[in-house]
Amino acid sequence: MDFGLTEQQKLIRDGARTYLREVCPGAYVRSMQRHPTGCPAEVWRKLSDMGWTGMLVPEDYGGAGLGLVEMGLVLEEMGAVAFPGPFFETAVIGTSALSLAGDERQKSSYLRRIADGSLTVSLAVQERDPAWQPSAIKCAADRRDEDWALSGEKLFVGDGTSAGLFIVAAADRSVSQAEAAVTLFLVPRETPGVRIGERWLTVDHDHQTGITFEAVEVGPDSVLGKVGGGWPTLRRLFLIGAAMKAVEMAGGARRVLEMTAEYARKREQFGKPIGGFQAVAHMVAEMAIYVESARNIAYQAIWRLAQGHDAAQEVALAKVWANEACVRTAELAHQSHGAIGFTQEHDLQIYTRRALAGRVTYGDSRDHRDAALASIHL
Amino acid sequence: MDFGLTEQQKLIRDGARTYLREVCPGAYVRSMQRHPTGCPAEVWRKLSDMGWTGMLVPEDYGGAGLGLVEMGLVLEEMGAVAFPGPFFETAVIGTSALSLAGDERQKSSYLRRIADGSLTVSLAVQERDPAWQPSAIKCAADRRDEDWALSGEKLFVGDGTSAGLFIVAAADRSVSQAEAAVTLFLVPRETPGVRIGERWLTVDHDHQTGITFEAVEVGPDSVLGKVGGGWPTLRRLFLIGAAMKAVEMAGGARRVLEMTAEYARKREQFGKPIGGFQAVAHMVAEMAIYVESARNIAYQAIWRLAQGHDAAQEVALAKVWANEACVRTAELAHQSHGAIGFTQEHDLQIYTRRALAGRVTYGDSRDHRDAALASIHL
Amino acid sequence: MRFEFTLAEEAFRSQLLTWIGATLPPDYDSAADDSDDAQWKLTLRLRRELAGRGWLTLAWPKEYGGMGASPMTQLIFNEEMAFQRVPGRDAFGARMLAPTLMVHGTEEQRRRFLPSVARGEVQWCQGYSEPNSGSDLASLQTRAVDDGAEFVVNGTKIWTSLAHRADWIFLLARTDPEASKHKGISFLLCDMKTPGITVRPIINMAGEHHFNQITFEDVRVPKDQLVGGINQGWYVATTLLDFERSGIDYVTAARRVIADLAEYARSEPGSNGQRLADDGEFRARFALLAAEAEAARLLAYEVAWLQGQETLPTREASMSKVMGTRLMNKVTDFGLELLGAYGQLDRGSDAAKLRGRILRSRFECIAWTIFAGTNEIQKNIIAIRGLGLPRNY
Amino acid sequence: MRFEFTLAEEAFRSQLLTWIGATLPPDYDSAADDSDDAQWKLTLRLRRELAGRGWLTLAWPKEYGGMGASPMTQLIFNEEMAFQRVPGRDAFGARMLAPTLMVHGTEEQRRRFLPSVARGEVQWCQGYSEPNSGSDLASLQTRAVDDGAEFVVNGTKIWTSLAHRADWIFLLARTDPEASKHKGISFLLCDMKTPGITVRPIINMAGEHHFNQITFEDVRVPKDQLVGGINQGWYVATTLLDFERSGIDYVTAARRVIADLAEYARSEPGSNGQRLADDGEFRARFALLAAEAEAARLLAYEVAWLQGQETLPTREASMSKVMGTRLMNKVTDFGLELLGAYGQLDRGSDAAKLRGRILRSRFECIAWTIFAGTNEIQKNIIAIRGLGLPRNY
Repeated sequence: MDFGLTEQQKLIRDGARTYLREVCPGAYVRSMQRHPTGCPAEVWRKLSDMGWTGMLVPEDYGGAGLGLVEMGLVLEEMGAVAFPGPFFETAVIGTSALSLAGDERQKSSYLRRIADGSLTVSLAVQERDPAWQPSAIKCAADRRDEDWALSGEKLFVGDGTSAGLFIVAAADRSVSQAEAAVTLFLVPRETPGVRIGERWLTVDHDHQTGITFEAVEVGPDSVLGKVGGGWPTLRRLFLIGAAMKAVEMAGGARRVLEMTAEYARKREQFGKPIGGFQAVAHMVAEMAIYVESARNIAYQAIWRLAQGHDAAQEVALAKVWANEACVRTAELAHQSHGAIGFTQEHDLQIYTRRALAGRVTYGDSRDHRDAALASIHL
Repeated sequence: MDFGLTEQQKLIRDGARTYLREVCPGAYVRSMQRHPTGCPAEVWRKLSDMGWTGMLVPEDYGGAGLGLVEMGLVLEEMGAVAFPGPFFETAVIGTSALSLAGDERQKSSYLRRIADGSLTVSLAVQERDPAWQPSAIKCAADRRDEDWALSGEKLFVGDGTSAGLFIVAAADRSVSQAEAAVTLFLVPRETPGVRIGERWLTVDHDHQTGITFEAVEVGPDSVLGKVGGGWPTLRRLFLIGAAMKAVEMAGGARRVLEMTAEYARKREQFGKPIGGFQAVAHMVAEMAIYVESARNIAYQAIWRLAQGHDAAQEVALAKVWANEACVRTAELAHQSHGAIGFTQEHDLQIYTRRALAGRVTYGDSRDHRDAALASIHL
Repeated sequence: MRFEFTLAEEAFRSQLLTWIGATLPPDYDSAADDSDDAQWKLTLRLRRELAGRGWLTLAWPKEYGGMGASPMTQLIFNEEMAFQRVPGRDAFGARMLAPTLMVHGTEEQRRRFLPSVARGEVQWCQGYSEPNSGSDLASLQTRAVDDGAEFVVNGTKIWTSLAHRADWIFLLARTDPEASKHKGISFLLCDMKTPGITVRPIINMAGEHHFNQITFEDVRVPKDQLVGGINQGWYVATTLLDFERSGIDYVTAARRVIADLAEYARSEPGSNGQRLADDGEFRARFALLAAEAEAARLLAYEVAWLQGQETLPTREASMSKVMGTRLMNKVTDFGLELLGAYGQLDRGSDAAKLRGRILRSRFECIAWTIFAGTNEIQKNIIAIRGLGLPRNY
Repeated sequence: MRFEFTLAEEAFRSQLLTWIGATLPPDYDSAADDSDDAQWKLTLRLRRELAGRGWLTLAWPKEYGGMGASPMTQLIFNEEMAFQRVPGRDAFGARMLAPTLMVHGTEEQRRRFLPSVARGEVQWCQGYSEPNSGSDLASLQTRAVDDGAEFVVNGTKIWTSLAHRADWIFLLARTDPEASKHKGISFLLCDMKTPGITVRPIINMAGEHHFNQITFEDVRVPKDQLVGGINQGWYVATTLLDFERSGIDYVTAARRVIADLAEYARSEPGSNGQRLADDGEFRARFALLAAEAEAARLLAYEVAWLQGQETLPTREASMSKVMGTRLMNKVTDFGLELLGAYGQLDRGSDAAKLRGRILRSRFECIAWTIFAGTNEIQKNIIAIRGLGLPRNY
């Protein structure tokens, strides 16, 4: 067991912390709520220049070739400043999808563009029944000679209103077994028949929407991975997404703890700092337990994924615990802050919203239940 | 709405409180743990003399002819002193069973003896699968001409080691519909073939055991109510038992609150009473909320039963909340008391044990779930 | 003991429900609130209707033009209005200020201020909290200096609901800075149009405008707008506080959310063709919440009953507030879990379930465990005033 | 970062598990405990075996005859011993007193006391708490008066586990009643056979005899049994406290209960022919507990890792204690709910499930959130020492 970081990892974390704190105060988060992508071009270029968008991209394709742990350190810091925008979907999920299943041409074309900051990607999987199960994928992929026609709808598409490339999970209706029916398609935004909905109003002010596919014709070169082989890739992306979301959530909770401890040290009532009342002090202590434990368990999941293990159990345990710990932390923070904490001008609510969003992103606790139970043979 | 008591009810409550506090200190409870019935003959006689064993018995049969609310007041006080013995099974359940379903001869014979203190009764319903459902009753009632032969076993028989008369639920194997198969039988303890097990070691040091029926022959006059009509009676007894157990539990929790508040006022650490620390004060406040709310909801259920309503929903809500509130109250009390609270010599643990027993007596929260959900149309 | 309402009470409830059914617009979006201008218009319209029926002043004594209804009838009114989410009630004027004036006001003050409240024509707001005086309200620093016929008020009030819509404010100000902190405070009535008053909006985390910060700069308040005598303000303000904490609004809001969620669970298909209503986890959680809601409701009923017995239910009111506000947080959070991915959709998203109302409510009730005395303050009251524990702060 | 054990650590774990498998009697009833005389004999036998293998002194430095194992190896040892419920470890002598003597003892004290602990031959107990000094331990009133070559000790110690089986006690006594409360305390070693010591059993709520009250009446303690200098006792006692709070025992006990309950849920039919393991409510609750248990386990690992980094994990140790002890309360209470009516059956009832162990554990762990510093004290440590909040007591 080693809970420490290598020197390189410390550099990455410190660099991320320094940059993100500077670029992303609460005012930035607020202004991005109205921005069409959630990230201005100049910031995105900077993320690319620092090697973050290409952090998981192999060096052969212009990336840094780093691993999930290093990415986790960046995401933890992004969580700590509630950094908005398409980074997660593009640099974590999009990159992982292409690395896992892309052919040489696809990698060469898309991964390079992710690394150089010219492409954002979004995973379009969930539908009306948002369960992360093969049977919930109803969007149809019908063969038309060599080509495919995609028909159906996708909901909860992260960065759906802005991404340049969609990774779309669709089911071949001629295949009866649900899992074997799933194929992934790379569908550029401007493909005819792709109808992108209005930006949704969401708890995290992010850029989700629904997308309709009206007999969208795509060629065989759009297939990501094998025909009928989409589910194993999706499952892996689900695990990566959940583990990385967990560490991002833990980063947010850590900041909430810092914010609350600071407030408890400074805010005075009855002639002393409110942190000097046990009711408040013990709430802060409970938050600290949640934060520390959520962080550890997230990194365990990430580390095991980074080692190439299946890690479904560790990921499930991490996400289930993050879901619980981070929402409870937010509640305790509000109770400690009193009225000021639920004003729009205070940053706390930004984190509260994000914790509620994180709880249902890349699996809520029900989506992860069976895998978590496998750890105790249930 | 009226949360108050009539003058007569106040007299009953005050009388019960005065007598029970006197007769039943912690030392009495402890000594009764080793007593064969949990109640010495002289105390039982006194309960009879005061009219308590016959409180629910109609005046025609030598009782006081009072109602469930009055009985609830006595039980609340019994809960408050953790009064042990066969009172609940006999005076509440046995009496109700006979009043609900007994014929004139049965009432005349048994109710009189309950009122005069010469008979204790016990309900034998639960088996290996202790669910309160008709299908869980496997103990067989086979017709033999006019008579019946009972074969099977009963578990969780309250006061099983001491009761004089068992009310046994058995199923006619020739009837396929589970509910219609159930008939209740009055089986005196000394009936041949009734094999009473060793007294169990239970959380509440009560007098439960298992009973085996080996082709126990009983005559038609042993049938309580109609043949095949046992389930509606049992269901009503289940509701009465649950509501009355809820108020008994609330009485126990009330005493735990008093005990803890007193301790918090007196016990000093760091130069002041521990109740002057918010960590303790707020635990005590939480307990007060549990106690007051559990008491109210129990009386609502009892009052509605007393009015003759079905009250399944109100009873279920009361028992589910009592189960939660009283166990949480015990936990908070222990944390407030520190080490002294979990010694055998301290009374707190008596109540903790009893709360844990109460939680699974006359239905745990799962047994009451569907009825509770009916209140919100689920 | 009686766990049902009287025939007269039930008749009143029916009458009220009939009126609600007839009055509430069919397209009424109960996820809207008074921060919305259209909704506010509806609020004012319904308030005048309520006034016309005498229901705005239901519990006022008949001598002041009220209906002299019992606290239990008032509770029924509040419960149904809250359950049906009907706007129009007037917490600050009719329920808080008016009873205060009846007890502590002069005859002239009552004649001057009560009729307009009774007609639903004047909006009041409440100036208690200050930026540095929240839980420790008595430390408030807003000054009111005697200047002959008037007080001159300087200071800042915060968290003032509806200040931006209010005509008048009742406020606490320090009139004797030398006295111990509870004893130098006075209770003043002030026209919001008085020069020197600035109202700054505070937008809440749901993006709504309920709260405001008010600054007073040399605001002149005529002395006949002092209520209850100089330096008696703490006493004036707190004698009626308990009556604001019956808790029925909190628990009723929670019960309504439970009802909405139950309907959703019945009607929505879950995954794998199983209705959410048939899911074991949700059934267990619903059952416990239903039980807690029923227990909390009875606690609020008990408070109203005790009020009817002419006792001051301090302890019970605090219990009811803690239990009801916490329950609302539990049920709305449960609701978000029940909704799963849909739980993140806010009002206005086309894919949102239940019009995004659960998320709105989740945000809204975060404030409830804090306002009107934080739940920690309530627990102190229960422990100290209710159970005789020593002071802990 | 590495979330797996080294090959050497895994090899040690295997070796330990092999030994446990070979050593633990096949009919071993893990619901028994040291209050049972037969079980105590087993404890002593296994302790000597552990001593023979050097495992009793696994983490002792080699210079004191230990194996110089890392905190992580010690954690593995504790985790497996706890999960398999193997008796025989020696908390008071080998894990608490011995490191204290290594830091604060004289060379002569080490030579005199360490070898018998290492051989597993001497049982120590701990005399800290007093009837009036629980959370406020530093207020202790047991006096040790200088009488030339000896101290004369008078006072009462309470909650002393195993005092009735102990040969020696290490205790805190006040040697300077004039000094401020933390500064007048000394740390003494005392033979339990010294005249004037009376041990009174305290039976716990499970009916077991673990705790005792000890009275000291003019008990004479030779001065060479003073550890760390006069009036230095508080410092001596607390420097090592953090190392007693890694929390792995707590969370491991909880994990074992979860494992037992999971096996029960898999094998027992529930009602209506549905296995408990297939019930939605139980699946949801199991999943959350499993996640919390994993998180708590990692927190305990982190404490051991920090110890290996030569840092003092004060804050993390307190977190681990709170989380582990609370988890054990949650899982045992969940277990009773899972068992339903069977949950009320104690060890020894023929109808009991899992030998009544869940109920025993439910009782036992009520003490855990209180002993070794109540969880409230731990939260104070986290808040004050860990997060810089002001003192609150």
